[in-house]
Amino acid sequence: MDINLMFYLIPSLIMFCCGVYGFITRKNMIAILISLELMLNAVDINFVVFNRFLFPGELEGMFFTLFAIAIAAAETALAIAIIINIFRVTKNIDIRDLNKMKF
Amino acid sequence: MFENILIYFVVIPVLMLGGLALCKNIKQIRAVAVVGSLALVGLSIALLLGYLEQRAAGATAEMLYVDSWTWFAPLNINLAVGVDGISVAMLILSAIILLTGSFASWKIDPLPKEFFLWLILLSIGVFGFFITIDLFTMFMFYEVALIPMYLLIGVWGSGNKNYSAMKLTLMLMGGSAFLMLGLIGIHYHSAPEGQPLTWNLLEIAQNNAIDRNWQYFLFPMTFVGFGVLGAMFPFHTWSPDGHASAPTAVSMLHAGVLMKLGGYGCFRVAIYLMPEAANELAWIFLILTGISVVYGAFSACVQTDLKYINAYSSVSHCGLVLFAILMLNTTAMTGAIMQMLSHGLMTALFFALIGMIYGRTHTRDIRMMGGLMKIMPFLAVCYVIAGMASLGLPGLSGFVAEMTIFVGSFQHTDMFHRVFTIVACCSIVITAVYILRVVGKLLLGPVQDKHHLELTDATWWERLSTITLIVSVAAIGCFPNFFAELIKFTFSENIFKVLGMN
Amino acid sequence: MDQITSVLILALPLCMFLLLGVFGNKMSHKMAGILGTLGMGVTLILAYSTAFTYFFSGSELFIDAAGNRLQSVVFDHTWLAFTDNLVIKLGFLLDPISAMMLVVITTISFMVHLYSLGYMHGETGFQRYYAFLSLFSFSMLGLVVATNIFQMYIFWELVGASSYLLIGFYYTKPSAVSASKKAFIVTRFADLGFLVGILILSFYTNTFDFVSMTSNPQNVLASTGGAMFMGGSVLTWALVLIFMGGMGKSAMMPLHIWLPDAMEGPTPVSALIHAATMVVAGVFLVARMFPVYLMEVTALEIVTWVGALTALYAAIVACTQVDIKRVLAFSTISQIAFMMVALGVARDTIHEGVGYMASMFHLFTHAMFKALLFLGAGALIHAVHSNDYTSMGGLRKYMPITHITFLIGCLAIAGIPPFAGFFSKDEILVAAFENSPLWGIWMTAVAGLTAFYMFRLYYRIFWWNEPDYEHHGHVPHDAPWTMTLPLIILAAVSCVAGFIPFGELVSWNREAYHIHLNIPVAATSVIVAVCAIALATVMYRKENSLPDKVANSVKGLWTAAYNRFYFDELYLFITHKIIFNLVSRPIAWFDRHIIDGSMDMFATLAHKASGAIKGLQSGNIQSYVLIYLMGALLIGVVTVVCVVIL
Amino acid sequence: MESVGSIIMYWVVAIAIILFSVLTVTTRKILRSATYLLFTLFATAAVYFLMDYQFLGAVQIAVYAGGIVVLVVFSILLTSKPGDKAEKLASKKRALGLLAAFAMLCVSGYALLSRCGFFAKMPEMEEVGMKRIGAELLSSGEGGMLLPFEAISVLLLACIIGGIVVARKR
Amino acid sequence: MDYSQFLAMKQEIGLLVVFLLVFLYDTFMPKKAQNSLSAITCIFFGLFTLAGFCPCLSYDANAFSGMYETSAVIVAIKNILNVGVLIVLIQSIKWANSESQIMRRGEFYELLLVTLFGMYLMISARHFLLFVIGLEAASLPLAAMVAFDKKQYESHEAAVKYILTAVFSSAIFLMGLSFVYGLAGTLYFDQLAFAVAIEGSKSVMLIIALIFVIAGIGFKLSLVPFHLWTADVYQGAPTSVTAYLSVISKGAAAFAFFVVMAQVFGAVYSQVWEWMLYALIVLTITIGNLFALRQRNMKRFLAFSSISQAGYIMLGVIANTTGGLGSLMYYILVYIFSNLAAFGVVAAIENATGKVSMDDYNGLYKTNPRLSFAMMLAMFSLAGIPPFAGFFSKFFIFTSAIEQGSIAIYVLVLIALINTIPSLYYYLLVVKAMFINENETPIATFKSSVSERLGLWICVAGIILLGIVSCFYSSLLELTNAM
Repeated sequence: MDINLMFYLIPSLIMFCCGVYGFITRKNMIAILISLELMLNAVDINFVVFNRFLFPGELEGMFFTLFAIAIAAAETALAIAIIINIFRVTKNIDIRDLNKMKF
Repeated sequence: MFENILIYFVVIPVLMLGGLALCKNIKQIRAVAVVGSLALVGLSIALLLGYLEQRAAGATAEMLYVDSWTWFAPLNINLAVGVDGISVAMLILSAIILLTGSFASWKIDPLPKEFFLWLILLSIGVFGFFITIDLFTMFMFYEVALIPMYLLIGVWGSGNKNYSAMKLTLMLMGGSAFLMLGLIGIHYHSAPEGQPLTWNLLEIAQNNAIDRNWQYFLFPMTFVGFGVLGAMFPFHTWSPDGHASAPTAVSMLHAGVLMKLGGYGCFRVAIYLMPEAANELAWIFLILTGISVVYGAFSACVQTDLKYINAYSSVSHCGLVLFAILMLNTTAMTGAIMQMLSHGLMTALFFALIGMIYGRTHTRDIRMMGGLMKIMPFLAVCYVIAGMASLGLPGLSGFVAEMTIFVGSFQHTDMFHRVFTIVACCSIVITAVYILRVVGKLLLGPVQDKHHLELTDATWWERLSTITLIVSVAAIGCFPNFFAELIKFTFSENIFKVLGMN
Repeated sequence: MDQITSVLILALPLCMFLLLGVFGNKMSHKMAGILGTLGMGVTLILAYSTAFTYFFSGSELFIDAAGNRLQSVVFDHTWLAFTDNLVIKLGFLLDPISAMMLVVITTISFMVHLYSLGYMHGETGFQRYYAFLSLFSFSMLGLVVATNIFQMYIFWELVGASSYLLIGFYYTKPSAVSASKKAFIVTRFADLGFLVGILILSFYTNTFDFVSMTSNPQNVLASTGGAMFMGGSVLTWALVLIFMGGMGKSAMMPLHIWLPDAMEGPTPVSALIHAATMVVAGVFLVARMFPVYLMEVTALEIVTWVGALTALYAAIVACTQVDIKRVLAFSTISQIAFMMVALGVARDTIHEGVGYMASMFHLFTHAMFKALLFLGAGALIHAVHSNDYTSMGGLRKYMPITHITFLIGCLAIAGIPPFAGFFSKDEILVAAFENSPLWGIWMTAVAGLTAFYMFRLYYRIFWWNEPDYEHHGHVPHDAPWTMTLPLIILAAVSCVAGFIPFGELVSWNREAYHIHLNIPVAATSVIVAVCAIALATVMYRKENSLPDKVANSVKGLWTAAYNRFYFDELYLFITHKIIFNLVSRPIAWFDRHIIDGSMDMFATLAHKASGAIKGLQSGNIQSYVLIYLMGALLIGVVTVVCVVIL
Repeated sequence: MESVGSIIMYWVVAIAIILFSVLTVTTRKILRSATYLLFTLFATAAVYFLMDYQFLGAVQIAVYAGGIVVLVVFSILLTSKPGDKAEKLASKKRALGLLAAFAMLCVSGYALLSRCGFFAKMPEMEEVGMKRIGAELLSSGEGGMLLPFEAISVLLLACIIGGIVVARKR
Repeated sequence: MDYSQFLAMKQEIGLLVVFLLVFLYDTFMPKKAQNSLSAITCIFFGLFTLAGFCPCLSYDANAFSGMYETSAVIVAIKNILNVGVLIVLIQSIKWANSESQIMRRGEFYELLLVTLFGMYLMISARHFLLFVIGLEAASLPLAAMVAFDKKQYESHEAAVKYILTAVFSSAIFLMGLSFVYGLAGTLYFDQLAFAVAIEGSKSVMLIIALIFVIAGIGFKLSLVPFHLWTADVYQGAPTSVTAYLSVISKGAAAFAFFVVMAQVFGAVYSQVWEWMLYALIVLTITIGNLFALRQRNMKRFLAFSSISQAGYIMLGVIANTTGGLGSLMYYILVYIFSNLAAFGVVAAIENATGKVSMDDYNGLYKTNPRLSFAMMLAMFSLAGIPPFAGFFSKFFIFTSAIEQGSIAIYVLVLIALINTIPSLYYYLLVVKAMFINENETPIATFKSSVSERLGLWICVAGIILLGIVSCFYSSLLELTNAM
């Protein structure tokens, strides 16, 4: 059996969907953040395998992933800062309690 | 730019706005309003004389005083102006009503300054609309005229004013939504392939390039768009509520002038530019307007609020305007324009009188009043005269307008049109019913409310306002041919084009 | 006949109206009255000279070599041009009937002006009264000299309006207000027919002009090209519709209901407008268009039927009324119906169109004696302060002049020779018999009824039983000279008018011809009238119970007639129940709730929708991203399905 | 035909990715979730190694696994008491989550599968050396990443400032 | 390495210079001099904005082998944004100098400038990596800015909502990008356009990738259904930040959106994304309006109004012509002035009294006529009432949308036009509150600060002049037509 491109894309897609699922179902904000990491990570895999399988002569996809990792790190840092901040105010990081503003 | 007399119809109100902004007290405000509107009346009369002079000198162009100044060059939007007999008539009407409206709001309270600011802004829209021949500027002025209504009714109105003001504004804006689409559509079909597109009415008419199928789409859009302001059934319901809640001068200006924008626009844009579709689709709107005419009159019969009665009567009369326009012949259209003039003046008179009566009795319910003839004879007599004009007494303006419409409409060779004309004719009886009902209940008979006995008759500014209007109504009624000829000359060319296609 | 005179005939009353209307309040009563009367007097003189000139000058303008009178358009100015041909002109058409009408109108009007000086003395609104009288005179004069049908329509409306104003003169009285309203609306309804008739006629003939229509009626017929509408030729439709206008103004059944109520106005007004002049406008209209009517016999037959039925109906009703003005009003209706019948039965082929002449003749004489009767009634009311004859009786002793003049009026209307009514009515009966015996007998019977109810009225007022006037505070007496003088003049005219050689002056084709009495017809009618008078004498000369017995013996008919055959109730039913409650109110309701409701519904819907989707904005970002993702996927899938798969 | 070793390697990695991803979002203990995330990230790094992008794999381990997860773990420790456990999910919420994930899976999966080009085998590739990476990263020519490199530095600076501002007490 | 290429990016570099100056001033100047930080920033930025109008910038250039592009149009777009930012800066002075913010204002300005830098990159980027970096730079610092109001719980909540949804949307966006990369093997716009044209509209992959890309940018534009974060974040964020979010961030995203759509996916316009946008526009305008109908909180209200405005903005994108871009630019320019006027009033009132409910505005005209007047102008302009600029921008964007000429577009414009009715309704509600409604305890008369007044005056001048003075629109259209 050959390992073709799809063999990598599908797991990455599943990873992405897990992220989606996690985002929608988890109630802990940090868990949501973790789900987001999964999603971003899945995208990274996509870029890399596309690059490797389809366009092996170039490095664009790989670089994209490289930058994406950096961005993800920045995002996470900022998000965690904000989450910690809200934890300071409410002593709680349950996403369901973030509904003071609605309708 | 400033050598064209027409531009002053916008410049003077703008100056008035500036003057008002500087005013300190009510006296100054009144002075600005009266001087400005007098200047406008003078200007319109000067325009009329100049226009007649040019015509007498053999000017045969469709429009005179034509001028065009570039505004948005990339879209070929110009500030194009020009007048024909119809616009001249409308300008005179607007100026007179603005003047009388200023008198009628002599004691407006609170915030007189703001009131006049908005009123003048409204009049900028009105005057601008009548002088331009560029679709874009026309539409712009049209909307300028609409929006001050909201605040004028909302702040200075009475009764259920919030609801009415909102309803009026939203419905009229709804109409202008269709209108805007129609106008843009016309623009994109204004010239044959390869030639530059234009917004200029005259050029579009000359190009006559709007494809027939597009006309079927754009004609209803524009007609309905303007028709809403012309109180066409079933889009008329803003009118009773709006008028009922509006302060006197606003009712006057709105019913007297603003509703005419609708009829004027229907003619100037919808029919003038898309005669083929007008010819084919007229029957649909004839039915609607025919309904308006009778339906408005019947509705007016059972109302108890004076303003509602008059508003429904306006629905009926304005319906007649659109009805006649759709007949697509010179006589009926002349009648339509005369009806616009006539209705504008007499309905302004009505609203002025209603306002004055309301200002004294603090009620508009005819069941609460009676025998006012004894208490305020001047106002009552004026009311009777207005009523007589409204029900078409010869010698006053209503008669000549209606007769011109009926005779013109009946000249249509199609049986359907003639039968509908007869239906519309029926309105004269119903009109008599509701007018006499009001006169009987309100003015005649014994005095209903003892407190009313202490009320006073009209003050000098009220007299001035009403007498001006009555004289104008009588002038049209007694010398109709002058106005008819003024208007007719314009039509003969255009209509020829329309009928030539049949 | 110069233009200035003719213009003045119209302009003088108009100026009086404007003068009195605008500055009346600044004048004293006396001043206003005298001014108005003077104005009318001058008009009277001008009109008389005009008529005299027309009939007797022999000028070639007015009479051709063959002795036929001509229609002369004195002036004709464009007032409003609809199209090149359809032009409303304001003009002055002089021909036999308009000249005659000028005389009638100015005479009666002047009498009434004069009479009112006394009758209206001290009333509030005296100036207004004279202003309205002048307006009416102006309009009526304008109507009769109209050169085209639209001019006639214009003045037709104006007389309607002035009638409205005068009926409602006592505007604080609710009954007067409603009467005036009724009069206006009913006639307005009729005018709708008139207007539509004009529209139809002008659509085919492409002219409004009377002269061109009546001088060549065949052209009118030809221009319709035999077009039909709902089973009738369009010309019939047009003529019947125009006649409908006449029915309204002339109070023909079923549009007569306004006239009895119109008696709410001051009595001189009733004499002027609702007896002598305005109400005959319908007759005048048909007469004016008569050559055209001759083209469509159907239309004339309708005229006849309407006239005959109205004549009978009004005569029967008149027998039962107690209000003297109402009796006179019904008698007026009946007499106008006579004129209508006369026109209806007239044919160019029969007896030189005698009916036309008879109609005009009766119009003339009727105007005189009916005005006389009304003014007499006014004097009575003035004296007794009541309209009911039950509060009168035995007045012959107190008011001799009124008595004599009233008696003359009664004799004239009853058709007793040598009074005016005899001659004109005789001609009508002749014309009716010429057309068909049915109409002859019918109209003779009505003539008998006329004599009966008039003398019933006469006896009840001047004989019968005398109530206790002393007890009521004052004794009735004759009126001042301003009021009696017109009575005397009119009585004199009523005596002699019958001897005017009317046929010489007026005929349908303006050819002069001699009237000769048709002895059998005349004899019959006189016998019938005398019998009727005798019956009335028996029943009403002295107070007795006979009338009640008679009334009880035909109770149903009596009650019905007393209630005017319930026409008013019918109208009330139609206007209030049907028009107001079944049409107007539903329409108003529909407008408020359906049309307006649907506009409001949009707003409500928008708010409802806004409330319905507010759950989307739940504040929970997990549902936000769910919607985000599902929305994106949905759009993507739909696009895929549409673009790729379809 | 590839070497059996790489096939086995692939399956191990693939199953790890899927398994740990699922576990990450289903486990009820937040700290475990972070741990599973770490494993997922390691598996991802393994994918990069399989793709012969050693540098990227290293970055993945260093930054992602080493940096981010540590950050996450710290914040977990900061915000939750030990033994904290997520309560059981409401079935409705889970259904919605599953629905969304499944829809995403179906749509994207269909999109991917609809491309036959994506069934390509792994071609040969010369090794991507550090030198080439460095050169291309800082080149301004075609495929060069100099500008993004500079730009992201601004981004990172901003995020630092933002983080500080947010985290600062007052 | 060719650093000379950076010289093509004069505006970006200028912006970074301003950023650095502010940064250094904030960090190293003594406490005393700090008082003038706001003014200094405004002055620096004002100078920078002025410099942006220097004609020497209006050249077409391509740097980093097509990764970065600048042209007269792009410069104009950036200038439009600059003007907006300048107004925001001026309006925010009062807030930034308030007691609770004074120690953070330096960071506020720095973050703001960086986000602007990100937007520059989004607009100028011709490579998706750069684009993504720009996108993130434009949204991540914003999250920190949203959280600026430390005393307000809502601020934190808004920040969390913003950052989580932002990251989610960028994940979706990146997913889409990865698909695009898989299809084309490149991230350069020009090469992508080529690849997309070859790929054609029948590709499922492309369509799905496209919707993910649209969703990612649509998030920034708050198109429905990607808008749900908007109201909450707008409400929670400090008013100046909300103003920035609703105007600048949205405007920049709109330009970027136009560029991406037209340049990358232009080949599948009529088959694919015209219809996607069609649906999005209808949804955005309608749902935005429906939500706005019932809002009583001014900031939430403006949020929904800005959502429906985004729908109108998209009409310029769907036109997909140079005229469309011109109208879009003009629309955003006008929108900046109108919306900032509204936010300026809201902020002034909030700073003075802390009130943000529409009910608190009742009777405002009696006590603060000028503020009410400015607010009224803003509302009229947003509603598209002549003679204010909003009317013109709406008219022109409709006109350019219709230029394409299909009946479907007419219907779309009709729907948009009909939607102006409810929008007029809610804008009038505000006017009604201020002018008509009675209130026993209206907001007391207060004197707004010089900066607030200056900001409002600029906005009012813009509202009145931008429309009537035709040269703005004409010159923009000339610029884009020359493209």
